[in-house]
Amino acid sequence: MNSSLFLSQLLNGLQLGVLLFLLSSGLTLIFGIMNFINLAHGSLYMIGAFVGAATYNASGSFLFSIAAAMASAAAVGLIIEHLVARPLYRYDHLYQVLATFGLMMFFNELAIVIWGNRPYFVEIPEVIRGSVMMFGAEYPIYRLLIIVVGVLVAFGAWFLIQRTRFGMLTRAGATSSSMVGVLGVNIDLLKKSLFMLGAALSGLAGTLAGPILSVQSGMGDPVLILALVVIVVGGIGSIRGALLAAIIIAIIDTLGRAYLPHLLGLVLAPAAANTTGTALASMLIYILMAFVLAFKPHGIMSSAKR
Amino acid sequence: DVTVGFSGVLSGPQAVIGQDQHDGFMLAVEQLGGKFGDQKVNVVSEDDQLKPDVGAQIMQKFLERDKVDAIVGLGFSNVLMAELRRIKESGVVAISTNAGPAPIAGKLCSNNLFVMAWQNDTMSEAMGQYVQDLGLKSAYLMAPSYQAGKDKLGGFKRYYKGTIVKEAYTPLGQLDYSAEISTLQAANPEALFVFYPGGLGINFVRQLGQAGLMGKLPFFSEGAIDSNTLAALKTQADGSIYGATWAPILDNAQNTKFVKAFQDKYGRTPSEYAANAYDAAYLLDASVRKLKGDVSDRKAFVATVKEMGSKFPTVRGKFAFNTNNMPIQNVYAFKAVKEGDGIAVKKLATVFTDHQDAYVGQCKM
Amino acid sequence: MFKNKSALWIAFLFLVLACIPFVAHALDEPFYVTFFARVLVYALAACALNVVLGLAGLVSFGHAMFIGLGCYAVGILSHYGISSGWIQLLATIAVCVVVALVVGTVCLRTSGIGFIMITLAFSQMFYFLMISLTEFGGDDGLNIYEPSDFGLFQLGGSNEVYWAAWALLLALVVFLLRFRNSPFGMVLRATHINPRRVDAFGYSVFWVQLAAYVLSGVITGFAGFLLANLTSFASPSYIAWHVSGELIVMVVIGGIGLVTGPIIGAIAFLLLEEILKGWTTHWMLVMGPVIVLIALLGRNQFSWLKVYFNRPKPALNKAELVNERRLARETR
Amino acid sequence: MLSIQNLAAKYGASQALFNVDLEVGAGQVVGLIGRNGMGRTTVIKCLFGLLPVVGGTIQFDNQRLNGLASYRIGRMGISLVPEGRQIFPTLSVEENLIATASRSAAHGQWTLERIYKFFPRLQERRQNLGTQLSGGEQQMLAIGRALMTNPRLLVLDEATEGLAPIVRAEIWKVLQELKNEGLSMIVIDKNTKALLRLADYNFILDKGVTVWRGSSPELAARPDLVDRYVGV
Amino acid sequence: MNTAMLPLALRTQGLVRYFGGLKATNDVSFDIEPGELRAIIGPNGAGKTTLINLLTGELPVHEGRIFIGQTDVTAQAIQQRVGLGLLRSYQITSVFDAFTVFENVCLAARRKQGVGFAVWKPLTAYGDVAERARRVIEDCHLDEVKDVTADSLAYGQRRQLEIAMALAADPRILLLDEPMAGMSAAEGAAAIQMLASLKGKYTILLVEHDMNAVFSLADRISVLVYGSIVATGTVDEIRNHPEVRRAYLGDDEDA
Ligand SMILES: Nc1ncnc2c1ncn2[C@@H]1O[C@H](COP(=O)(O)OP(=O)(O)OP(=O)(O)O)[C@@H](O)[C@H]1O
Ligand SMILES: Nc1ncnc2c1ncn2[C@@H]1O[C@H](COP(=O)(O)OP(=O)(O)OP(=O)(O)O)[C@@H](O)[C@H]1O
Ligand SMILES: CC(C)C[C@H](N)C(=O)O
Ligand SMILES: [Mg+2]
Ligand SMILES: [Mg+2]
Repeated sequence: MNSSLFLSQLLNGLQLGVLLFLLSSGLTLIFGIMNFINLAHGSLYMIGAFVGAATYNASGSFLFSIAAAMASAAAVGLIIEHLVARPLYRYDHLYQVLATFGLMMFFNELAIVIWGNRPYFVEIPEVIRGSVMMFGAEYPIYRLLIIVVGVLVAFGAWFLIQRTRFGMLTRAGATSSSMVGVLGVNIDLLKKSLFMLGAALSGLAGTLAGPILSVQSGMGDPVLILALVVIVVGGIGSIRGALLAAIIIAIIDTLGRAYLPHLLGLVLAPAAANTTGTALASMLIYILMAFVLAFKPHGIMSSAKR
Repeated sequence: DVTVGFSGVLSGPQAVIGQDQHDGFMLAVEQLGGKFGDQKVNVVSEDDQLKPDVGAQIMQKFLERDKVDAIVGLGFSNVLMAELRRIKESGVVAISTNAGPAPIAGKLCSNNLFVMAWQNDTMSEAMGQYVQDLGLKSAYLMAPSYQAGKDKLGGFKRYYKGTIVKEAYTPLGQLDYSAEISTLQAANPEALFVFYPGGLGINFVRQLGQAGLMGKLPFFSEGAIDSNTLAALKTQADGSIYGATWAPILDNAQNTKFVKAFQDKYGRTPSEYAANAYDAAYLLDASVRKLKGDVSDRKAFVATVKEMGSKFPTVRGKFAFNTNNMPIQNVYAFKAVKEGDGIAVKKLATVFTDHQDAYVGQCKM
Repeated sequence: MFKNKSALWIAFLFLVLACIPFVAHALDEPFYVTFFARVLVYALAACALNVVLGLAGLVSFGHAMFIGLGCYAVGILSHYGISSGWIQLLATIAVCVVVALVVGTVCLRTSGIGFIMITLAFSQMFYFLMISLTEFGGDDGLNIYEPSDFGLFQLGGSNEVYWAAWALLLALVVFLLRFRNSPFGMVLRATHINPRRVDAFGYSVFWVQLAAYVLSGVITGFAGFLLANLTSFASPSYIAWHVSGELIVMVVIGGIGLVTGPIIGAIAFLLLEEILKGWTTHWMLVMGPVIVLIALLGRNQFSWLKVYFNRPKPALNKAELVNERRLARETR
Repeated sequence: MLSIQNLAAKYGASQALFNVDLEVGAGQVVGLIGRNGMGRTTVIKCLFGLLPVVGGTIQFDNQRLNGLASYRIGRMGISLVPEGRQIFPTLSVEENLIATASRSAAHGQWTLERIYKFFPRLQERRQNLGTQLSGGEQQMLAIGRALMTNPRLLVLDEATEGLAPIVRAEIWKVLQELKNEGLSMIVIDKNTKALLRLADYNFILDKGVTVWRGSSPELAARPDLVDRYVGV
Repeated sequence: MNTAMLPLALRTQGLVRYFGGLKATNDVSFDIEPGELRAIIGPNGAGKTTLINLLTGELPVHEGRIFIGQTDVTAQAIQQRVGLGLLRSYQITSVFDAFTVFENVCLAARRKQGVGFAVWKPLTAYGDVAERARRVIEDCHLDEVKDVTADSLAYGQRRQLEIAMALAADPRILLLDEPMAGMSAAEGAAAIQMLASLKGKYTILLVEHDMNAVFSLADRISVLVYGSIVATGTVDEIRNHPEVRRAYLGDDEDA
């Protein structure tokens, strides 16, 4: 394994990490901050992807498609918040899991009804197509764009939650809703807006993922699980934690996939090494999560010290 | 009357495949005036949700409740495997129009289960042969790390004699292939062969293209390119070569009729899965005619189906059942090529004529 | 024991269930036996899940793992030609106990969402493991040729499985009915309400919960054992996270408080699924909202989940406890 | 300013309040007296719209509060130091104080500095999370938080609970100051003596009914009442 | 087992506990005789609750040692200490909200036998447990809410339940963290009487800001300031201790 390859693998890990964070960002707000487990996150992401794809193919304007996607995701988010989330905030996670599990089923099928069950065509806009040389390997410009957006979102979200009064109030509202109300703050409105923001971010992630990933019904499910892993490992309520976790997970996962079979090869027979290697690779992030939670039950950055 | 049970995945992300099979089959039934021979056909459709236990339950339902005379569709390999025992015991004619896992072609073959599609390795074998014929010295193989994936790469290696640079198995449900693609670039092989069905295929092809490898590195695939994924990939698929037993462009009367009718009715290009199911209907029709409409004797029905396998009008031009009830058919190499801003499929070569699968020897009936 | 209402209701429920096979055969619809056999198997699993979920409030999002363990205990043994039901049963118990002990020990270090996710993590690991084990068919699954053979009887067909499930379920329900209010059960429930106080009385939250988790795991394993025989097949897709999710759905549909809730839940869920499927291929379009409704209606079941203004709400106590536990650990 | 007339309230089936009257004039301090479980906190809950009112009316500045969302009530300038503290566990001490502080600097005499000057202990712990505070520190925080909203009517439900005597004394002093500044208050406290010294007017609650109302001197003159409804 | 066992001595040597930078407990050593009622007073945040958490084992000590009777329990887990009869009540009320008062107390009364694998007979059907529970419930004036679930009790009633549970668990050493907090004068007085009746039966460590209670109950008083004990003595000694007056009591007697 040569060093430049290793470097480019690190870069891959990094960008996957940022992508992961982007995919999780919506959930980080809704679940991490408001402490509402939203399994429908994947659906919002999917909606974003479809709307984005459709509008882009129709209008040809990338920015417009992004706006449209975020708007529609936010709109759906608002509906979900009003009909499902709001009545369940104060209740056990169990019911939130349940309700949003149902939503997930619903939206996946709805997508089939609306957009059919065939994958969708999405093109990367002219301007950001093509790739550059990095560490002796072609590197898609689009990926670099994603990294930029991801970092921006991370910083924006962190600032909003930790540095603004809006953030404080939403955090307070997550644990003591009625008390915040008594002190003269319209907590319902606050929660609604944060929920919509989270939804919009999921939508954004969906649109951006469109050109790299297959846009079709159910595309959200694997993303959902990944996002949950990221947030829990990062430490619920901590955005920096989520970003950190996303990157760590991604790098370990990437390097694992790239080198595990290789490394095992040193101790095992090649064939065995390859199979066990890939078997392990596919379990890696879950092993990682189990490890982290076992030793730091509240994630690498528990919200206590953000 | 003839009662046919159709079982496939009709909900969830993979519904694409089940839907195609269903549409293909129903189209044929419709063309046949709702009759096999002189017998009215009623079709019972079930959604196996891609769950083996549901699949098994559906078989029970078909046999005990709907008392079907024949079963078509039969979902993905894993579902089919779960349905296997009941099918075997029942002795009812069963025709798989999607999966042909190795065990069914070999040790577990049963005389009443016919595979109308392909043995799962077939197309990969063809690709292996084709890459071999092109005289490319080294190949790099990739597939998701699950049974089908391993079978497919096995198939490729069965016919490709050059050096295998690497067999990379990627975790199922992995979203991002940049790590693999970097390793691939570093390895710099003469050919790349992958098996990535459905959505996985789309992800991979897109990312390969964005890494700037499309067109630079000869790209051979299976599962990744079919009428459905092409609709999603369009020009992004330009230049990819894939193996298949059928394509809309195959030139024979039955196929032209099929493709046209399908496009008229459903407004999209049919896929292999649709074609297989369409064939299945015509096969049943031919068999029922032969039996003068009397399908009460299952043994006879089975025997007839097997016999008619080589005699019914197929969209593949030529078809027959092997001793293990697997297809004997031609396998082609196709290429997706840019046409304007659309994409078209070109036939490169007939890699195998009357191809047989590798497991036929293991099958005792 | 037939004194109270719930006991009567249970007797009624199981009588009805006992009639199903006869009715089915009378109507010459033996398929329904297969269907309800599957229902009862999931009911068994759901009831088992309810031991940790309902009593201890431990939301295990990975219980499908134990179904898988049961299935593969049968599958793998018969793969090597061992079809003795007793041995397979023993294996199931052994495996489930060991796995539950290990997994439980790790998972119970966390609480709340942490627990949900880490249980999920473990079942996912097992899922991917089975997928990549070609020896046992990988994701194509493993066929089981001879049914489990218990000497006097075989779990050959749907009927046998049905009755086995029925009996196990009855036993479990009767047991749980007593268990809930027994010292063990009370302490177990208490661990959900206020673990810190339970510890302060010298009961060990950890051990009580672990014991419950193991118990639950083993029983779920039985369900897997039966499922393997019912479908004569073992497959990774039995372990997929959706299955764990559906188990939770079943539990909640029926009502977490009730011992028989999960049974009703399983029946309702699978029956609804079956009916809707017959009605439209887009059945999930209806199923989804139904589940949402159930969640919205079911939410009030735990009185202690209600948050009273002038009561330090559980979440707050937990936060405090959690934070102290963390400190305790970090400063060790 | 505030007027509650024959108020009735239920917790599910069980009725906690039957007929409660309460009046607070501008600049007035009112003591709400009664034993445990007599319904004092419940009255407060109704006032802040946290418990549906099943009977009677609540008026603030001649505006009906019944059925208003609690945040609207809060914005009218009524603030609360709740029983059981109810501080925000996941916020730092400082955030607890500023999160809900009133934006209108109109009558903003209460600032971070002033709170810290008053509870130095809080300044020392300002970066800690709410849950990491000692019981008493939490109590101080709850008071500070309420003051930071610069209310016109301040409601204190057992505000001195769990505080060191010296701090308690301090708090009584502050309340006195506040009173002098013209802030209206409803005070619930077990220390009747101190309460009487502060309050102008008192209402005694027994089993959800206002059984007596009168000025502090009047009440001081009736030890039998205190004995009967509060205990030694 | 219905008769409480003999009280035990409680002794500590140089206890230290940090929270990050903060030294919440600073070299605390005291020696409580069997049957003594020792009050610990001190400003808010002085480390009283922390001290109790250290004694019960809910927080690990960083330095120093703890003795119950003759046994060094510093390294022991909560369960073992409870096994020796060390019970506590909480400052932040923590009862089992979903259970009735009776069930709550039964759960406590059962602690000696533990749960073992008692999975069949209902908890409340164990004669001795129920018996003991009833007695304690009477002592704590909770009879009329006996079958009410804890979450629908008024705050003061919850405080009483809090103590009842500690008593029901048949302690030999009782750690009471502000038992009077939230009780109105009447209940407070009642509670004081009750505790007085307990004096001598158990070794009691009482943390309380209610000076009536402290001065009328304590045998001796220790004053904790910034984590360290600044004074220990009889009621009168402490009451007139200038240091203590300044740092804690203030002059306003009845505040
Ligand atoms: N959440 C609740 N659900 C049911 N009943 C309740 C609830 N809260 C209080 N109660 C009942 O209502 C009555 C009044 O309770 P409240 O808390 O108002 O008393 P209080 O005067 O504040 O006493 P304390 O000094 O103990 O706080 C009590 O008898 C109590 O049992
Ligand atoms: N988990 C924690 N993390 C950080 N600091 C803590 C934690 N728990 C307590 N402290 C700090 O330790 C100090 C002592 O807390 P403790 O609760 O023992 O005070 P206390 O003597 O009980 O005060 P009070 O009389 O108000 O209850 C306080 O300053 C508190 O802020
Ligand atoms: C999509 C197809 C590649 C599925 C394959 N025939 C299988 O059943 O595994
Ligand atoms: Mg009160
Ligand atoms: Mg304290």
